[in-house]
Amino acid sequence: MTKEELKITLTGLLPAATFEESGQWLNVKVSSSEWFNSAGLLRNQNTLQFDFLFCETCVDWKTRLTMVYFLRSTVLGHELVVKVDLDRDNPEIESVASIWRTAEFNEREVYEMFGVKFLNHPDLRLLILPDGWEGRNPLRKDFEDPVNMVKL
Amino acid sequence: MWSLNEIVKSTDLKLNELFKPGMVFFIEAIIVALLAISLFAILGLVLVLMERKVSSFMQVRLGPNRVGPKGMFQTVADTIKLIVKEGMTPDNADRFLFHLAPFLVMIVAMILLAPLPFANGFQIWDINIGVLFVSAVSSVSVIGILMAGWSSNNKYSLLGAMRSGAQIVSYELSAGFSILAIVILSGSLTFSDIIQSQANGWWLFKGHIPALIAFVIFIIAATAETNRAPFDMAEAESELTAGFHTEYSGMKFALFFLAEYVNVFIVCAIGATLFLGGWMPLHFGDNTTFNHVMDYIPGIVWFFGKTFFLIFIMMWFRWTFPRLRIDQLLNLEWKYLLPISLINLLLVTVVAISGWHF
Amino acid sequence: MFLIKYIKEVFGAVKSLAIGMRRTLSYFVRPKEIITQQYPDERPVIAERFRGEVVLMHDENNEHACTGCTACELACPNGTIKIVTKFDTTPEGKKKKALDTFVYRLEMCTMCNLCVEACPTSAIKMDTAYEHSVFDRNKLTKKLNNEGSKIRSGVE
Amino acid sequence: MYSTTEIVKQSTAEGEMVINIGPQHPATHGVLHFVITLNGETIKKVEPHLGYIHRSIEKMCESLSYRQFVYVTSRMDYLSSHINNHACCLVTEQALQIELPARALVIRVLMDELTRLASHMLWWASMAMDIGALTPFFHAFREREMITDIFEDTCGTRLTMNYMVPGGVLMDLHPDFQKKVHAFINQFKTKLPEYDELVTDNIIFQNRTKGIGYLSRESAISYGCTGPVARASGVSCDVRKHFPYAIYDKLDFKEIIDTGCDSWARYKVRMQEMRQSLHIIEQLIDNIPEGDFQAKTKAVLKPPKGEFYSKVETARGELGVYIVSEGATTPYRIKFRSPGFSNLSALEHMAVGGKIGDFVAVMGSIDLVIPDIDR
Repeated sequence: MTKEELKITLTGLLPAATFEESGQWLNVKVSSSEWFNSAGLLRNQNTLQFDFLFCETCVDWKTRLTMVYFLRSTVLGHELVVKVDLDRDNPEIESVASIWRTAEFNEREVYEMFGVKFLNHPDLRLLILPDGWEGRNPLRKDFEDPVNMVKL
Repeated sequence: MWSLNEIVKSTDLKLNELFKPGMVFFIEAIIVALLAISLFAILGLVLVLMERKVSSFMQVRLGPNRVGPKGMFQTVADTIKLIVKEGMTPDNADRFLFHLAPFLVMIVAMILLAPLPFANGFQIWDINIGVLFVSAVSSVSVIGILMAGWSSNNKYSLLGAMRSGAQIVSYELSAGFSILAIVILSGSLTFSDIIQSQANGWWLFKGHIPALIAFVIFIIAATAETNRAPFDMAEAESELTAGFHTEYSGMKFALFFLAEYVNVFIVCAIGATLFLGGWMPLHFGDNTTFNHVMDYIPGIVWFFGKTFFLIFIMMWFRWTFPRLRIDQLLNLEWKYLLPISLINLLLVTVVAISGWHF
Repeated sequence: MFLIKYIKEVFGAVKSLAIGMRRTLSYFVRPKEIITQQYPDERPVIAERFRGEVVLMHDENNEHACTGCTACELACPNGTIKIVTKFDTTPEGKKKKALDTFVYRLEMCTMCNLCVEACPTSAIKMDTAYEHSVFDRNKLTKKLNNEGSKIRSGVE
Repeated sequence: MYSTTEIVKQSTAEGEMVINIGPQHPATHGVLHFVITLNGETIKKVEPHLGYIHRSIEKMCESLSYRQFVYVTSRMDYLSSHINNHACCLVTEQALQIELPARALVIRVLMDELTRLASHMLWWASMAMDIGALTPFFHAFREREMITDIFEDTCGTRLTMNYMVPGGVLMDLHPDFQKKVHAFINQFKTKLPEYDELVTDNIIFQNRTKGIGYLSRESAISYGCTGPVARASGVSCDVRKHFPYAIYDKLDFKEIIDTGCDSWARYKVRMQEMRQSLHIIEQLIDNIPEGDFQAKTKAVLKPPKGEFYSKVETARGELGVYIVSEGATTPYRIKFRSPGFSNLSALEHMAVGGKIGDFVAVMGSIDLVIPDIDR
């Protein structure tokens, strides 16, 4: 499906979502409360079939956090980017590990790097960082570590 | 021409002239022990170097070539390094068993040397149940391995030891059956008799296809019994790091290492004795000229030549094949080698009874 | 039927193993295939583009082409290069920025070639020296400009 | 990651034991740590603990300019450093809309495919070593050495190249390049059958890999597997075919797909891919167009505000580079979607129920490169 067709289909499915088409792909913005249900729709809807979550990450905008999900359909070949804005002080979002298994590891990485709490995640622990790093989120913009970070 | 047999006899006579019979036995025991230990030391040095050279040539590289001419003293240097190294004992290890295990493995290897005929009449103990003795004692070494694995207080060691136990117990069977094939053909359990029965040709050639099958099975079982690749489940470097001797260091590790090579030597020597005629030169039926020429090569050269040929085959296996998995290893024994060797034993019996062998 | 399959299986397995053993034996008996390079005796051939370390090129008059513009320092991703500048007085009596010390920290260098690309006067290049091991880390911090060297005339 | 006390505290059922594979272990090819729950020799649970060589490359890149951050990515998947660099250059070129000269494109594809060959060769060697055959390791390194020599001639380095720069490549090809590649192709074509004799046809190797580490098509997609791991499960996911970059759309090559879903299928896919890479190199090596090897670019690269994503097919799978640009000289946020990370997450699914020996075989077949996982 092209960007336009995708947009038409998605407007019907997700009435509350907002769209942006300037980039490479169609960007869909949904609220964090709707995200889990929308994800289920995107995955299972016959016309969409986004079965492949090929990248999941987070961006720190200093005032808010944005979760970015990159979806692809291995059957139909189209791609979509979903963005969810989160409160920076208390970021919480529903985990999608039950829909795409790859999200389990990616969400653990985002959890330790950005401090986003994933609700109903099967095993939300630190994956990469060693013990004692809970609450210190290295990829946030205000992270400071005078010992390990060398400023040039 | 000098022969080892005469040297032994004349020494015995000389000693009997000089000392009382009890003293003679004591002195002879010391001489034998010294000879056995020096054989062990030389074997360790030679076989380790041989293994490294064989592997390096198969792997398109040069191998050790810095210490001494062509790297000949590499193993000496390694031994010195291992002696100087600190021998560590892990916390919570069963210290008694931990220290005992390498010596047990070594002692078993030494006992196995007793009935081996190196040349005509050059044998420590020509026991009348030699073959039985060898197959009985060789399975004791697994106790040493189990001890090492258990006492190390290390899960890798334990897994390796358990694998080794299962493996040696099962491969004992087919090794026994293939040895039995030769016992049936020659009609004796004594090593010297078995060698004498091969005076007119080795059993490998005389015994037709059943002997050949028995030989192949023996080589496979021998490789498995000495825990060498592709059956090195007890060590399995990429799975269990070093298996049962993970926690050993310094000289105790060297003892395990040495015992492995000595065991290889012994099983190959047994194979050479049973199937290739031991020290008996290559004889072809009644071709007297040929047989006469062959007789000029001393028996000990024949013995070591054949043994080292078999050792080379085992090294060749090691540097060619990937490792089996533990269940495949047991499948191979119980589903393939055991049935085949049982049927083979039947064939051998038929051949022996009807006198079809030469 | 079962027996034929069984025997076939055994023979297939033995054959596949024999093929592999033939291959290793063929290498065993052909020592001329050995590819070992005995390094300290046998020096490896180093490609002329090999990036071993950064050098500041000096000519026979002990002159280099570095103007002290710090373009390399800015281009370096890990702070390997530090340019210390001074002010020279030209014959006309004008003050001019010039290189004082070219500090190069080999232990931090990743040989990415970005400094060489950035240099406007082609004063530095990558050299093929590769035996850098020393016993003291401080020895890896190098001063690249020779003692008493000065900028080649005409280089701006 | 756990501390040791926590590992001990983990409750295990009757007859089970916890064993640590790694961080230092011969089969993990680097510092990767698995906590494995065993029942006898059967694996009940696999838990990867990562981060032993985490350098936070994403954070580092936030303070490096668009020219500088390319070199860091060579250190991610060090076995396909050309391809990583390619991905980073692609995203910058896409943001700045730089048109590349034809020669640069061909050089890039040639280097990528040589890298893929070198990487697969190393994988083949280490997989055989994991299974227990040590000899193939040296045989594969003999041919790989020829490729690294080719790289050394042209790029000046052997492992971490930094040869591709935004706008093309750093230096022109070495005059001997074509000659040496031809020599390599000839040598490799005679040695590939030997590889098969030593490992592929070996009955022990086949038994060790067949039916081991089953990963169904659905699981492969759900776990986000890419590259040979997914293609061996029947997922068509070759970026070179589906989202062609450089000149891959003009080349003749096949996407290798196998439906075996086991370690053996993954092995076969990679062996076939080596032949396909060789085929691509043969097409291009005599047809390198003349011209510039680098497009004219500004000294300081300043992409416009926006988000950019580019993906390439590395030897391990799909590498994605996601850049958020604020119009500054450094990227605001950069994310590497590394193939190893997703492939690793499927390891537990594949290994549970097998033996320890199987675990090693599975780990070998998914071709882990630890810096690629940790980043």
